[in-house]
Amino acid sequence: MTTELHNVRGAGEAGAELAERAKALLAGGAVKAVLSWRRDLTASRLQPALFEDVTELGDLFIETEPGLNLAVYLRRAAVRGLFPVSIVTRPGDLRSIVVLVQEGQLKAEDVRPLLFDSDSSTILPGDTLAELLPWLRAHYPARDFEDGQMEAVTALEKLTPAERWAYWKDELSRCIRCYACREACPLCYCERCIVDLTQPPWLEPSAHPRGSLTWNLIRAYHLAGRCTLCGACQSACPVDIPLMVLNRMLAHHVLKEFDFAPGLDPAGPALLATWRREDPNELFR
Amino acid sequence: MSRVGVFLCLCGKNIGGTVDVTALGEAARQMLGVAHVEDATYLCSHPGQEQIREAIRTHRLTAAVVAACSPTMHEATFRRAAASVGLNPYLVEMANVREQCSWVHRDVHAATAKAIDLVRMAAARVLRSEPLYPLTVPVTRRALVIGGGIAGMQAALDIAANDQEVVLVERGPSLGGRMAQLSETFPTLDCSQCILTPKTVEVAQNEKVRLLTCAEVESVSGYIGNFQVTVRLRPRYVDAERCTGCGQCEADCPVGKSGMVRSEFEAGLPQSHRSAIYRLFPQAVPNTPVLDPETCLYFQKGTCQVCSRVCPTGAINYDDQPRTETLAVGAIVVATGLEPVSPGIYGEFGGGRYPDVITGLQFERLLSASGPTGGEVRRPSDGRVPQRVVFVQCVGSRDPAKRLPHCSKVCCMATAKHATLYRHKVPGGEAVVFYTDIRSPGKGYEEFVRRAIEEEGALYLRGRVSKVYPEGDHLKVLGADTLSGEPMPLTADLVVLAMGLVASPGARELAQRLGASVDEQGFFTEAHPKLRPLESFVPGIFLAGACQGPKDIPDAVAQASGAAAKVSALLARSEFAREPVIARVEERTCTGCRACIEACPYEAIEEVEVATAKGSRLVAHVTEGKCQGCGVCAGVCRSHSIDLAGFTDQEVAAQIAGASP
Amino acid sequence: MRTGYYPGCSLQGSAAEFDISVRAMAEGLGDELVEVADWSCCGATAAHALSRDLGLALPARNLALARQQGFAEVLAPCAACSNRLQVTASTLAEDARTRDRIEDIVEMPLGQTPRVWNLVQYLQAHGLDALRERVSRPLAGLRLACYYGCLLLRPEKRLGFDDPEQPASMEAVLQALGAEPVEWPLRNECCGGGFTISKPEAVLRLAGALLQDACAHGAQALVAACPMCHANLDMRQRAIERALRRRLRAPVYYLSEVVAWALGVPASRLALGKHLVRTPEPDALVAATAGGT
Amino acid sequence: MTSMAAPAERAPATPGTAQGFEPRLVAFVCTWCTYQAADLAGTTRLPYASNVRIVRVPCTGRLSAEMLLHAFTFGADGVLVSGCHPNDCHYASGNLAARRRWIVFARLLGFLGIPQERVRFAWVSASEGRKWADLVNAVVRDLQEVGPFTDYHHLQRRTAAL
Repeated sequence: MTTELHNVRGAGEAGAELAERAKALLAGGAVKAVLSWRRDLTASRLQPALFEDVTELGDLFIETEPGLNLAVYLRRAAVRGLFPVSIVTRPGDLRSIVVLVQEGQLKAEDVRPLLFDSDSSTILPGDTLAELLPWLRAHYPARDFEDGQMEAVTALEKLTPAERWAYWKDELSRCIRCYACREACPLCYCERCIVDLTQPPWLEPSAHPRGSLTWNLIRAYHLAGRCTLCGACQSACPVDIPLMVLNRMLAHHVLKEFDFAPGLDPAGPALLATWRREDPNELFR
Repeated sequence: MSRVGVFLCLCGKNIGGTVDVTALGEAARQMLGVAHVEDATYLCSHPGQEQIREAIRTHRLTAAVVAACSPTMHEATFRRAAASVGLNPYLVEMANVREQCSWVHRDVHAATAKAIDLVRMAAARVLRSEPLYPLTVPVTRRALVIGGGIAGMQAALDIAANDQEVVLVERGPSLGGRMAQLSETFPTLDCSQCILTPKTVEVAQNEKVRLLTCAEVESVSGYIGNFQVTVRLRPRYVDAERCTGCGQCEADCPVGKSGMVRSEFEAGLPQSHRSAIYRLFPQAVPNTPVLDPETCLYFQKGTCQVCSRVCPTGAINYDDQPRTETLAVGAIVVATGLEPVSPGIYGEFGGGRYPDVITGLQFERLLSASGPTGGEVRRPSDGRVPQRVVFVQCVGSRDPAKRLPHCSKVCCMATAKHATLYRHKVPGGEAVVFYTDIRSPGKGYEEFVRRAIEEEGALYLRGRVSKVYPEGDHLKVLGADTLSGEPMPLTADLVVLAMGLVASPGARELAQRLGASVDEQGFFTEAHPKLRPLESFVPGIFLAGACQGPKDIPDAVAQASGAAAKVSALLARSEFAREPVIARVEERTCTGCRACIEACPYEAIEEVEVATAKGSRLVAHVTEGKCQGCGVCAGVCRSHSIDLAGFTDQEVAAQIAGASP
Repeated sequence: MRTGYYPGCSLQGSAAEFDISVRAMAEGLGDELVEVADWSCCGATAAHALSRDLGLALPARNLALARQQGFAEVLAPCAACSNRLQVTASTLAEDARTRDRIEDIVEMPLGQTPRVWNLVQYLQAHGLDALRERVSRPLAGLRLACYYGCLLLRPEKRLGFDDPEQPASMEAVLQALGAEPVEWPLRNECCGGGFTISKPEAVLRLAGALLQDACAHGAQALVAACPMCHANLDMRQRAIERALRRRLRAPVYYLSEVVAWALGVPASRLALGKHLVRTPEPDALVAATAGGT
Repeated sequence: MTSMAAPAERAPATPGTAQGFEPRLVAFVCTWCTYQAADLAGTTRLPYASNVRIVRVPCTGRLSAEMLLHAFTFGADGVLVSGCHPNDCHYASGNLAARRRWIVFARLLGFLGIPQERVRFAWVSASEGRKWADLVNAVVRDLQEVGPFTDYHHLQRRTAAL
């Protein structure tokens, strides 16, 4: 059964190991199910799948490209019913799980994550947050801003406000307010999203550019100090709005100005709910 | 449907002179929900208020906007007027068209235009307002005072004087605190014990005061008017009921005879020692000795038991156990006091290694008639009477490098007192004082210092000492006189360090249990540095004495009486009313992300479990008693599931929208 | 073990014997010192007084070089150099904005800067027990006065390996070598270093007090770990003797010299002869005392 | 009703000012410090630009980003947030919590190309009536420089170009 796994996309040998690790957890009864991807020959891309039966694990694949973050399913009743579950993650995904724990949306013991690191294309040892956090902390946030990743941000920052405004006006004018970005984000878990609040109507619901501007602005703001740059929102966007440029810009400044990086400490503070006396004061006259 | 009445005040010419009130009235009539508009020369006057009451009655108004002065000025006035005719006071909104309009703009057109906007904003807002009712919180009419020093005793006695119950919790075995260790007190030089003892006796005898010694606050829950406090009582091993305080146990204890345990009360002076079963000092209240298992031969080696053999009443009980007691109180006074910084952190003065370099508190004990030397100033090392004593001030004060940047306030006076008393006791002796600045504000204080310099002949040198080290059987003191700019190396027989003062040990932990905050030196933070110096951030928890910052005796006593007055005011009624401006949670949409819990400066929000269709989930819950109505929680809530009564999203949004025509 | 080595200017000039003995000592410890290629001035003692950024940028360049060249640890024997390098490293570590600014100035990434050691820290890191084991010529019976000076210990917040007011780290090293460190109060008092050119008479007074105090407490020689201190105590000792009208002739060893000696490094590999006060091989001193002279 | 048609008095307009343009400024201020400062400016009769409309809240920490955007949506050309100085907050630390939020929010607005002149932050204590008056004048002058926020107000007129 594992032989089939050798053609796992991008994962190479890691795929076999992953299946074994998942199998061990499932067979050993440590988890009731495994959240991963399944190759569906009829579909163009891998499909998210919940494996409850060891024998099905043969179809288990790793999506190595950034995209769907499986952590988004952890708030589904169907999945919660099967806690503890194992979940296959990339670093950004795993960090979003840490944030979920930190924000009381998930108990650490309910998930046994398996972490795939595409840089080394290996499955890291350990299947609990406690075991995996040291590795995350050793590589992040540094990796978030490695060469190249900040290019789009710095390029925009070099422009004049007017030019930036024109750029975003154009980009955001494509938004059709489908909220796919929200649905794809494991951290957009509000029972009632602010955009659905009608009294007062803080955000204009209609898809005119101003409404879309405020929506995208607030979406990014509500993820400040929380977004772990998994990329799910952008890959879910049907009109290719470069949401990650916003997210990464904020992540970068949050790190620079508050020395804060999310998703590395399940017991850590929430950026916007806390403060330090030495926070920068330049903005205020 | 809502009927808003708009009342326009001309305030004589103050408003009417700059704002075209007629135009304002016409504009107001057009505004959404406005059913009635009228103006008056002085709305705040009695006829003016009557006008408002009348209009509310006759026009059946459901809300009112008063365009007049600042709400800081007359909001209460107009709300009272409305309430008197049955309109909920929180449905009266003011438009500040005087301080923030007519007085700051000269152009009538511009001022009028702005006034119109301000009235529209107020009207829009009040349409979204809901009636609010003052919160009443029940009050447990009993107070807890933590700390049995002079401040704690004063607070307890003053509260008791108002016929209110007090529980006084003292960590040590008896009352008195730091003041009990002092020899004389500045500037009058009256004996500390002599003025303290009557107070301790008064506390012990006051039937409104319940005294718990060897007791520490273990946990605190609840909020203003309704605290539950768990107190842990350490075993005393002596039955207070049976003990007659004869002191036989203390006298016969072999540990005492061996002299191997230094006395904490004597500030650890080498000349001093105590028994394993002891009283801090002869006049201690309560007078029952306490047995210290750490040093007791029976507890350490299983032998001895001398004390129980010699005790005429069989009061010794080696099986005494720790116990806890939970108290219900309505208010808490923190009076945990201070302690001197340890000289250990000052290597340049020997870091406590040189026997003849002692602290000010140790010098107090050398001066004290009840001290180990019977009040004679003798060197710890060889018992000789020092002929030259060098006093070094600001050791552990005004020293940012040691993270002790604060002025300890009392040391200048204490040092002047030490120099004076030393000169009294050793007439031929030289007293040299190295000071940074002499700070002597206070009645008779400056005069006292001057006397020390001019009459007692203490030599005051402005400068810090860089090093002290033994040289033969003397001490070399490397000082400097910064006024002459000369180094001042001196030889001394005794060096006395005026150690800086920080909060007493455990203050930080206690603050955490209380939900209060402390600064870097462990001193409790007051609710407002100028206007609320007696209150902590936590409603119902007050501060007395040196726990809030270094204080001398009169200041500590004054603050204690002030705190007691506040406590008595709180406990005077069985319940108290407060502004209903507090946060409230919409449980349906709260996701329990904890942001508001982290953001609340008052720890007023906690997680509670609520039942849902799918079972149960955790949501935020506001404790009314603790909430101060800042709204920081509402500011961080992404789903806007927590809102602030009186400043709701709806009201603010309406007000913002109202700003545009 | 392979440690980066930052000699600095003094060790290439007036304190050449310090450089020589440090290299010999490291060899004796079985450690390889590799000089940081293209090292430049550390900025001591003037730069930080002129401009904060200059005072940080000069050491920062050397830290960046050391990092590029793959050193995790760097030994800077000169107290002034190691002081500037350590102050800079810790400043940049805790202040991201300053670091960005300095990175722009030196046009090199700073990132995780290497750990910088002065001579005492280096020996501590090496482990005093390890040192004790390697001692082949214990300095038994030798009474030495350790002199710390200022730059070695301060600012405490940045260096913090010993209490500047009651230092004991050098004594610990000497004990490991079997010597008898004397406790003398002035061991951390000023030697007048900064005035050596501008106000030599101050140096004579201050350094003079030090030498007398050390001798008064029974020291046969002093031990220093800073080129400036050494210059004031050794080079100026004749002038001091004249000023005090008193014969001192107190040898002043570099810490590295006594350690190297104890490790069995032959005298030929130490340049004790470069000292201005005649400085015998340590065992000669021991013999002298044993001989009761 | 054309409430904004009227000119407002202020220090002589800076050169290059869009002639006759009277910006709308919505100021969110805290009850304890800045609102009192505005009152003080009144009691001391300090004239300043009449373009400002004050929304009073207990603490700057009460404000949410949505509120600031709401002001723009309802025609403001600029927004001003002001409260107690960092260590003077009536609620201990509400303004410090707010400070973080506004730093992040301002970053975002700036990155989207909204000129910083349109969203301003200041600490004004109850005793700083003069500072309040000067602040409002300065902010209004800057807003006249950058002109009306039609960019934003008219956005919704343009239908999405998909």
